[in-house]
Amino acid sequence: MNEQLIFAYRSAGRQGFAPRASGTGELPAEFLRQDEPPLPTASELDVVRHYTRLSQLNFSIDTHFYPLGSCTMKYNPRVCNRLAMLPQFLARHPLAPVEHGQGFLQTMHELQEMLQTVTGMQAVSLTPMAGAQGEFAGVAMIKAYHDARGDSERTQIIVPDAAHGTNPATATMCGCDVVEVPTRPDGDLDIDKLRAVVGPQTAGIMLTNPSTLGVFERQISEIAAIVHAAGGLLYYDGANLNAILGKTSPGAMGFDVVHVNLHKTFSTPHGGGGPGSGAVGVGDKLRPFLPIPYVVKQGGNYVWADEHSCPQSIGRLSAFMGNAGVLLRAYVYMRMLGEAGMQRVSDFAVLNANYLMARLQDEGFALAYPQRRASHEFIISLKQITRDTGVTAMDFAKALLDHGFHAPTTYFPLLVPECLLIEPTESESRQTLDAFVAALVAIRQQAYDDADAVKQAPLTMPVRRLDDVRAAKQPDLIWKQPAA
Amino acid sequence: MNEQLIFAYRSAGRQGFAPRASGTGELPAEFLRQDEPPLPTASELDVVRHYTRLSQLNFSIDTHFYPLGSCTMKYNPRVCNRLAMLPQFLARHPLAPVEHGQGFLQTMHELQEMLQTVTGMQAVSLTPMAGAQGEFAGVAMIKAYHDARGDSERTQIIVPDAAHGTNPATATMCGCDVVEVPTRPDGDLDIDKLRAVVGPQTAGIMLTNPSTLGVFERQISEIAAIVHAAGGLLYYDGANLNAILGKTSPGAMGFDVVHVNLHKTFSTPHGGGGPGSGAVGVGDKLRPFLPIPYVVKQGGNYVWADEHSCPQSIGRLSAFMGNAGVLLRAYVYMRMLGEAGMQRVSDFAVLNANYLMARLQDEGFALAYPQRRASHEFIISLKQITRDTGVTAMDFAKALLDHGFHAPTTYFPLLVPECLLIEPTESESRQTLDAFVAALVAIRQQAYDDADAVKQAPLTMPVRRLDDVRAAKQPDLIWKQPAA
Amino acid sequence: MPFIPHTDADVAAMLAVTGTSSCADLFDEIPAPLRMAGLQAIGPALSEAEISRLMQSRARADGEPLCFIGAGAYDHYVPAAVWDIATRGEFYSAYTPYQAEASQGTLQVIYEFQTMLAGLTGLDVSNASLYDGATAFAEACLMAVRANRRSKSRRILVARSLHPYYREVATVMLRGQGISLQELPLQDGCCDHAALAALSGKDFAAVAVQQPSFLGNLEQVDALTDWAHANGALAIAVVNPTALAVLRPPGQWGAEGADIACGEGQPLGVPMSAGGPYVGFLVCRQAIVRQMPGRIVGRTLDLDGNPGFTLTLQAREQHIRRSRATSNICTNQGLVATAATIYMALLGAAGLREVAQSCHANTRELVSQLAALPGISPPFTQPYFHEAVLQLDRPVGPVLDALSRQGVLGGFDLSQHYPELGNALLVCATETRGSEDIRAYAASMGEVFGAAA
Amino acid sequence: MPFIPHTDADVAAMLAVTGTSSCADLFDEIPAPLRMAGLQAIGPALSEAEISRLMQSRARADGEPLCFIGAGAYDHYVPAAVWDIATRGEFYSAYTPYQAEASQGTLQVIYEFQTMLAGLTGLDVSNASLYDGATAFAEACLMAVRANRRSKSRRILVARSLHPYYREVATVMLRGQGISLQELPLQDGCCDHAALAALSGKDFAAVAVQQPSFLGNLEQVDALTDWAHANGALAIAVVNPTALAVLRPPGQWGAEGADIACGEGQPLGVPMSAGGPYVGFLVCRQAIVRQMPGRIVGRTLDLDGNPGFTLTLQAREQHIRRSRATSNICTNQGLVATAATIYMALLGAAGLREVAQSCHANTRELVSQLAALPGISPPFTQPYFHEAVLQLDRPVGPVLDALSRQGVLGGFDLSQHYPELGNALLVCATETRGSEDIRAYAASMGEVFGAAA
Ligand SMILES: Cc1ncc(COP(=O)(O)O)c(C=O)c1O
Ligand SMILES: Cc1ncc(COP(=O)(O)O)c(C=O)c1O
Repeated sequence: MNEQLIFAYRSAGRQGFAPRASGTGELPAEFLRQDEPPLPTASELDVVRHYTRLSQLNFSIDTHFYPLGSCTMKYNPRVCNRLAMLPQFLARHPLAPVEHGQGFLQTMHELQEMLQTVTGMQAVSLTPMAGAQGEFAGVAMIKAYHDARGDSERTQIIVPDAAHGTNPATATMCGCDVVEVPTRPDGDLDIDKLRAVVGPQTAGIMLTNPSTLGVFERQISEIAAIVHAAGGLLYYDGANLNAILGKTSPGAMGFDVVHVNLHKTFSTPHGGGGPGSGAVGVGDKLRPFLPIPYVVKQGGNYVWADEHSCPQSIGRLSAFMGNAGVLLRAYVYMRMLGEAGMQRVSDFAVLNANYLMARLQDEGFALAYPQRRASHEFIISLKQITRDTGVTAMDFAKALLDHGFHAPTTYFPLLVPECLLIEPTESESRQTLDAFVAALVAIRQQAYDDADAVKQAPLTMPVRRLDDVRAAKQPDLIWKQPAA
Repeated sequence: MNEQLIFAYRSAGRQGFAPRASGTGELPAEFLRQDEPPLPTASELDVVRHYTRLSQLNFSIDTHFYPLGSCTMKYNPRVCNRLAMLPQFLARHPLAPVEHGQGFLQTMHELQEMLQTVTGMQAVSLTPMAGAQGEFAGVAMIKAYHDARGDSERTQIIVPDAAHGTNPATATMCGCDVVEVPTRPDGDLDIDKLRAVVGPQTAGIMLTNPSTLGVFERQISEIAAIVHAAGGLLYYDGANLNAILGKTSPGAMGFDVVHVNLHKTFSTPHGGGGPGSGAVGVGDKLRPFLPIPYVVKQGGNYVWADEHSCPQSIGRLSAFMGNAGVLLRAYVYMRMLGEAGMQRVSDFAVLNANYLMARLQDEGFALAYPQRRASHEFIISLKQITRDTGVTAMDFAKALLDHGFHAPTTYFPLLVPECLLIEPTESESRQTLDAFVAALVAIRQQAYDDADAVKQAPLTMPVRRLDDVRAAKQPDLIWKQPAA
Repeated sequence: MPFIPHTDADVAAMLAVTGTSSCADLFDEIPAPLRMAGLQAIGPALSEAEISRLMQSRARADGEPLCFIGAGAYDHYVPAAVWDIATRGEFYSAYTPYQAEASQGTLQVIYEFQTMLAGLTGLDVSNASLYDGATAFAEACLMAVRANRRSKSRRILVARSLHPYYREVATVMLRGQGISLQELPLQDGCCDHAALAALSGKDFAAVAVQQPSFLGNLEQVDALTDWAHANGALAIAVVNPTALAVLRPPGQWGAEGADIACGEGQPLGVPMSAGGPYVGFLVCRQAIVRQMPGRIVGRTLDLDGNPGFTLTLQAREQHIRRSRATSNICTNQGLVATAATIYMALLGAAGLREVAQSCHANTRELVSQLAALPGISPPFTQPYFHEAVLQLDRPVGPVLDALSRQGVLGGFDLSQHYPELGNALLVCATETRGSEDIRAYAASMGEVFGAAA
Repeated sequence: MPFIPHTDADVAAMLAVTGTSSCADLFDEIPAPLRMAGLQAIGPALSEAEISRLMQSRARADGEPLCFIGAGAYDHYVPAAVWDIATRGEFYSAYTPYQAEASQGTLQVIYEFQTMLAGLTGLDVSNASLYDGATAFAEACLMAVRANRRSKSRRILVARSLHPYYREVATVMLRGQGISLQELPLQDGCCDHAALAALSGKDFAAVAVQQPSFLGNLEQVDALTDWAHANGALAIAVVNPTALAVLRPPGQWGAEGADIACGEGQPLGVPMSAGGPYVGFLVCRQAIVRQMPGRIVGRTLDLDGNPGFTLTLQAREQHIRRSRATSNICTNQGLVATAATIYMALLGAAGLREVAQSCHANTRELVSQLAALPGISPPFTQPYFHEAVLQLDRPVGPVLDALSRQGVLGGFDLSQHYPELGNALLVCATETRGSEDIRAYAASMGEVFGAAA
């Protein structure tokens, strides 16, 4: 089941693909490379076979249930890929004149508008290339807003203790200090602690709602009032938007700026780790600061808003306009859902999560927030099982692989011990959820019967458990040609 | 590793793909179906996941070395698929007027001409949809030719005993009687026996050259003379054309008609059993009888030759014009090879076969024709090993699967006991051939050490050896819904 | 060099092993007089970029006219997932599943294909595919002759309303074995039942009818099937799989059902693609399965007792039975059958019904808009499915030419194959030809008629 | 309903398990005042066929003009195999390989990607990708500030000949941390070495230069690198991977080599696609790997001692280190890195060299044909790679507009970003713009100049 490295196919003089030189270079020797870069020398068949075989070593949505919490691993419709790869879209140069791109630009403009509707915001820029870059744009806009008002002492960004790592990391990148606020046992924010930390130094707060704990923050309006009263702004991390489409919106909750992970809610592929897209939406206050470029309609034409038309913009976040191909995929998906389909996404994402949560509770698994509705995801804690048997959340994760399921997110959020954050998404059937419950039950049984067996898992993967300590202590990050 | 049947996803009311009815039918009830056809009711994700997983259960060129003799399992360039699936080609209605198809028709015309060049024939029709249909076309033309001359007693088709099964089966379909001629121990035809069977009843002879024994029939000119002198015609089964591109041609050998398996020599995909293409070429004698339609140039335009322009044609062999998409793939491949590339195909197909043959002989395997050059394929016989250990050619085939290699063709041709017909093709590297030799050596070693272990193979496939007798005795050919 | 991995060092080492000094030596058994000078006429190689550009320009030249031709090939929408999956390397580049253990993917797909076709047609067993609808029909006729032990006849009674090219192909394929087709004439666009009655008592191996017929009309298939059985003939049904989502299946025709159903699987997710590759299907009653042509997949058990799939009943086939095989077919249309299976799985019965209903509704709409033009009228009153005949007041050919110049492919000119119908045009609107397209066609037709008036 | 498998029966059973009577109940924790009325503005759903038709018509409207713009995105030929494989479901629909054992495919691809990038740049270690070339440059600057322990400066000296948008993006991304870019001016289309000499002794965290520069010219990278090291700064190289097939790699610049190389991977098999998704790369010396942003894959051993791949050095990353992470990046450009890896594997060093040489030759040809027209001349004598500046005798904007109306995208107008260059046009001809295309451009340009003369 393993596949050698592509470099093992090395054979001097072999070439997979011959573009045919239309001429030879005439560059001065001083600029020229003397050594041959150590790229593979494999035939086209070797390359196709190698990467086809490698692909088969992956779990993916197209092959396995993949309930990775916070990541919204829903079905990626094949037609989205097909249409994003229409030859004219692929051939479009990013700096081509707008006259040759009205079809593309209209599509982007409509996508901006659809995202406005969904988020309850007033304007959208599609340029951020992932959620974290959307966060960067958001915090940078918040800072720009305060700066523009001469309010430049506002350097603190508040985040809940359960926040995703990108939130605090983003605040730092923007030059802000991070202030953590704890969560109460019922999963909502400790609002007294929040009151205690806001002040004239508060730039803003970053929240996900539903939160990374899988519950809806019920005091959101109060939180908004507190932060706004202190002069801060509210940033919405849209990673969990799949839970509330058409039910409520960041705008309704009082947020000033939001990013949307199109690769989550709007089903663009995760691609083994991207590309994604983190489009940002803002209310009127932050509109002047939106990152450029974005599309505006001028007369009958679609044109770019740029540094000239947006002098207060925080500026550019990518060389061109972000992950256009990802945006096309999201557009296709959203148009295929339509209004009703979009609402149903959240209905069924939430139904699946609550059903799965109820099934697991019935089977005796411990929920992190048993009194709460699940949003589109929920947390179970295996603490008791770990205490009884020594079998950890990590062991469960590995054992699930042998049962043919990708593992849920493990050990995040950090505040729930031995946790699994489980997000089934709306595109999975009840039958699949039931099979997943059966697998968890079987693993638990095995934990009590033969804990060591669970700790050996996985046994059916291309490799057994990997030595992460060795990986970090003796880093082997590139293949080196063995000395001849 | 197994995957349930798609019917297991059944869930009343579920639908993978909603085309949206633009209206409801208004057909009289007497014509209407009352029951619901028992098709699957799976979601789009279920379907994608199911067939993606099923695909992974296959060996294929893209994943494994596949040295299936007589089948020419070479690399299928991805670009051939890409270009054959250009939207305009896919959208072309077969009965669309030629004015809307000059690009397509020109391509077909050039393909006809390239095949003429390669085969040394005078005219080509692309309509046969596989080799066997090409054979049918050929024998039908031979009969039509004799009939047109009033020579209607010629009802016998001669085939060598090593012939592929489609040859005698085709002769029967055409209403001919089959006369078998034996092969000599050196692999060439027994020419005295041939002399003995030809006569006024001889319609023709069907030959492959190189033959299915993997050797070049050296007496081919003499055979042609004998058959022609007796008033018969020569049919060339082009399955093995990969061995002689640009070296010699059926025309040069004296054949009157030939089919070419484009899915072998010209690298169109085998698709798990087709589609293929069995284009036929003829010399001047048979030109009037070519199956229609084919493309001719008229003035500056490309048009169809049909029943009006070809009154003596044997007629149509498909509703339209055969496997057009396959033909496009072959065209792209041939243009990418060009003259030099095409010659190199045979150079390297033959080099690979002779190298592999020599390596196996050096390792002590018994060649069927040790005194002969291999063509693009060759035969080893495991008779001695079977006698010593009980391990058969079938056992070797199954054990090879566990070594990550598809098996060669087994038990064909029937006259060599316990044989493997091995065809590596030119697109495989020396490294792959060496690994294949190592696997055969290892299996032989295991046969002598622990024969039973070999008989248990395969152990790493999705299923173990299947009960073919049960399959035939208690045929289970469709899934039936279990009684509720 | 394209698609050949050998380096100079490999070649040298390999030649040494073979004991030769050049590749040319390996061809030394080819007698010198047979040697070819080369393949000059093939011309120089094109790079992938060059051939891409060439093919793109040819495709662009052909364009994508608005098509209302049916006549055996139908422009249905093909979901993106169908060919994305069918062209995965593991399906695309495998071959006939001779090594069952390493081919369970292909084998299970075909077993599912067989099951779906049996379900759609209401019959018992299906094979793994034949080349296309026309050859499937020819094979059905051959099969019927073999299977009908009660009949001594080598004649098949065939409806004139059955696809003319299917009849032509069958004629070619049956000729050698002395089997012939006798035509059952037309009356009002359907089979002539009076003519049929007159044939009672005659010996035919089989009676073949197409539903919906080539002319789009629905035939009285019960009466035809019962007539066949009453007269000792087998009943062969040529059917459109889309239509089977709504029409009574062959297994339910007449008192006993048809014996063999066959047809063209192209409507099931296969692009029109200039005529192929398509996929023929053949389904029959259990009793005559051993007369089936082509491959068949069966489910069986492995050594551990687990289910698995394998090619079965191979004793019918050419590689075993040779000159006594049920057919010469070897390579069939596996990949296309795979695509059709995925298509059927995606749509299910409900989706296929929606497609069928939309086709029917659109064609009715088309007929009504065209027939609203003076000089155009529908000659028949029969119900039709998704194709219909229109009678024009002038020759069809020039009308189609004029439409074609406007980018509309207006239908199939019936005058060559059905001169008795006069200036008759066969039109078709699938679910992909919506109101806008239909209006565009009607507008063009209006112009053509206006202009010529 | 699209993409939701639930039947009515499923829903009823599932609601029962959750103890609710409708999906609406499951949202009862959302306070009533926050509830939305719906999403009317989204409009009704389109079927797959409808959206296909819509997108096809939009794409067709945009057309495929003949493009001679480079400026950071290059129209190279992408072999069909690249995206056929990259879009296989197993790559396309997987996520970050958190579960290493179930993600060996993605992990090994990235390890190969890292190896190839290290090889191309002549440096030690690469990360798994960043968003694009511009953000890779910004991250390189941030990394340099962290890594350069010898410098107290928060300034980076950046060549004015470095891509203006890269500089803009870096300015945005560095601003919050108080890091700024100082421009090293242009002289004769390259870095001004006199100006550089004048800065000797000043403290910079790093010096950044692009090779070939945004203007297409080849810079004196040895001198620049050595200057950086002599002045206690790190050397950051922004490079084009195609060019690295022929140009001396950053690891060999000057006496010690550059410390960090970064750039845009788009030329490696990634379509221009209106600007993305592309793939940024970042490569550095071993010594500073722990300052790298982004994911890194390492090879290690499994429980049985067999090699396997896993994400490593994660203590640098946001999910572990949170506010003290080296970057906030999480989702990167994995699929594009996969495509780039397949592209590099297919072409190898020899193929990439052929591409590079063809680009260079074609651009020379283009320059010579355009410069043959009166009113057009090349202002610089520097060697260039596959882009070059042309000086026009009139404003560039209207010329480009006129060309665009003829379907030719004539290049990038430099006047906004480099007013000091006057009427300057940046042109590029990759290997896909052959003689025929170049002649077509020259002919159009001739007309425009003739017409305007
Ligand atoms: C809650 C949350 N916030 C932010 C992010 C960051 O998004 P991205 O990975 O697209 O940068 C993620 C995704 O991983 C997330 O789950
Ligand atoms: C020698 C030979 N002849 C004829 C055929 C029949 O060709 P096809 O399978 O394309 O009908 C084959 C292929 O299987 C063959 O190997």
